[in-house]
Amino acid sequence: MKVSTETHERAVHVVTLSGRLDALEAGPIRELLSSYYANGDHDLIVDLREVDFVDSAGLAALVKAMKDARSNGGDLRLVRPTAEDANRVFALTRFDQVFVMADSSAELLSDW
Amino acid sequence: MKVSTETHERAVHVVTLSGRLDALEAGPIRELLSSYYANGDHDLIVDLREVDFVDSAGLAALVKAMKDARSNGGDLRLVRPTAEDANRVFALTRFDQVFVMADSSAELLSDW
Amino acid sequence: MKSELRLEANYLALREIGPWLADLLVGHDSSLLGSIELGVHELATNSVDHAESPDGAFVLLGHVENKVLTIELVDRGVPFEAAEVTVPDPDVPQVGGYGLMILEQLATELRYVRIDDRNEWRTTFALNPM
Amino acid sequence: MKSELRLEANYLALREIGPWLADLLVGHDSSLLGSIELGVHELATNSVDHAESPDGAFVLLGHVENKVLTIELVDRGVPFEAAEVTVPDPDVPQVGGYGLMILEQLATELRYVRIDDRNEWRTTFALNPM
Ligand SMILES: Nc1ncnc2c1ncn2[C@@H]1O[C@H](COP(=O)(O)OP(=O)(O)O)[C@@H](O)[C@H]1O
Ligand SMILES: Nc1ncnc2c1ncn2[C@@H]1O[C@H](COP(=O)(O)OP(=O)(O)O)[C@@H](O)[C@H]1O
Repeated sequence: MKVSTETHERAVHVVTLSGRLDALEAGPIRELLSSYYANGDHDLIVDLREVDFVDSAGLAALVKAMKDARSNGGDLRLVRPTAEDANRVFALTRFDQVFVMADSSAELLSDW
Repeated sequence: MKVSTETHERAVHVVTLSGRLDALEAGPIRELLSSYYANGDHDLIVDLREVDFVDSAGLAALVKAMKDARSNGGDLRLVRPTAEDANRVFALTRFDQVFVMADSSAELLSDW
Repeated sequence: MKSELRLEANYLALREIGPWLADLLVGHDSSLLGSIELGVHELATNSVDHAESPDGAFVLLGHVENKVLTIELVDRGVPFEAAEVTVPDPDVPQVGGYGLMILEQLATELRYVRIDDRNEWRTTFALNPM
Repeated sequence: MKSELRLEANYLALREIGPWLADLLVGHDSSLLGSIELGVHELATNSVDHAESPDGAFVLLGHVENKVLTIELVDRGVPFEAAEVTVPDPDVPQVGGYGLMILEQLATELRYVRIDDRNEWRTTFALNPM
């Protein structure tokens, strides 16, 4: 038996947000996330722990980026907001079932 | 909104075998695969394209390593052998349904 | 308690809604504030996004009575065509179109009327303590 | 056509099985060779792994007649206790214990007898062209 080995490095980028993820911020966030895709990296974690408000426009930015990641063989996963006000929009739209979500980025990284 | 970013590098190791994966080789292969786990790396691809014979002992080495990887939050995935004689043991034991298998390591890497 | 807030039709202005609602609801269960803010925010975002008001503005009227908060939004933009709205299918994730669905879940009532050149949205929220 | 192969009970020796079968089956459909080799290999691995033969060896006898290959394996090790073998559940992946399951799927017949101090395994494979 002949054996040869090689190693492939893969990057998972963690983007940590804090404050409001609303219509005003949705555009810039979408651009930031797209900049990783432009580099060919499609594995992202968005850490929402310190986000205190998410509306449907903020949600839409995350959903769009998640769909782009998945259609390129990657994924965008979320660290759940700690604030109930920021979680509400995920529950009401049932996107908490669509995104892979966890309580810490460490958990997401170890299960990736 | 405040934004901060960081990047985590993850390694996927590709081990390419050729020749016979039988009872004689099962032990050394098991040790080789375990050496990655000892380093904390639990994402492996074993490329079997050029393997021409696999028996139940060779299969057992792969199954054991796959279970160890999965129980550590990783996975061991296989590039299918091209030889029918090497695929047979996976089909007969239905392990072709248990392993994630593809025709190339590139495919496995892009879907990881 | 009554209050009026005139806002320019842009996303930055929408950030005044939260503090305005907090003022209006002083003395009421503050745990409701977050969900009410989200609902009113969605209503107002729609006016910014879709109404194309010629005066580039809209007005919010708030009114608390008998543990009910009534919010009216008035703009002079294009009419809303309910027939053209498709409710999102929960099993098919789409990128947008969740604003009204969210508001409908949070509010007790949601009504829209077109009067002359004005769009009037009226929505109510229960202020009962949990 | 008949042939006998005496092998030491170790994994390296098992590699002689493939070439020996190829010789025995000259003139027959060679596409069957791979699956027959796997079956006989599993039978022989079990003798190495479990029989503990005092002479550290076993014998394979091959015999082709009427498009049927009969293989006998004889060793002088411990008896095989069929009652103690649990057939793997296909829905519960386990690490080992697939040898007999594989052989049973590949062979037409598999019989085991204990005669005096000898274990005799007999298995047959159809050599019909596909
Ligand atoms: N205030 C409004 N004026 C005109 N059209 C509206 C208004 N609000 C909503 N609409 C229409 O209803 C659709 C659904 O609205 P909504 O559920 O909030 O999702 P989104 O705004 O993300 O498209 C909008 O795409 C738009 O066509
Ligand atoms: N030749 C043999 N002599 C004694 N025991 C045997 C023999 N072959 C099989 N066995 C018993 O049957 C069990 C199942 O055998 P097998 O299906 O080949 O799986 P494995 O060898 O991987 O355990 C073995 O674990 C062993 O206990």
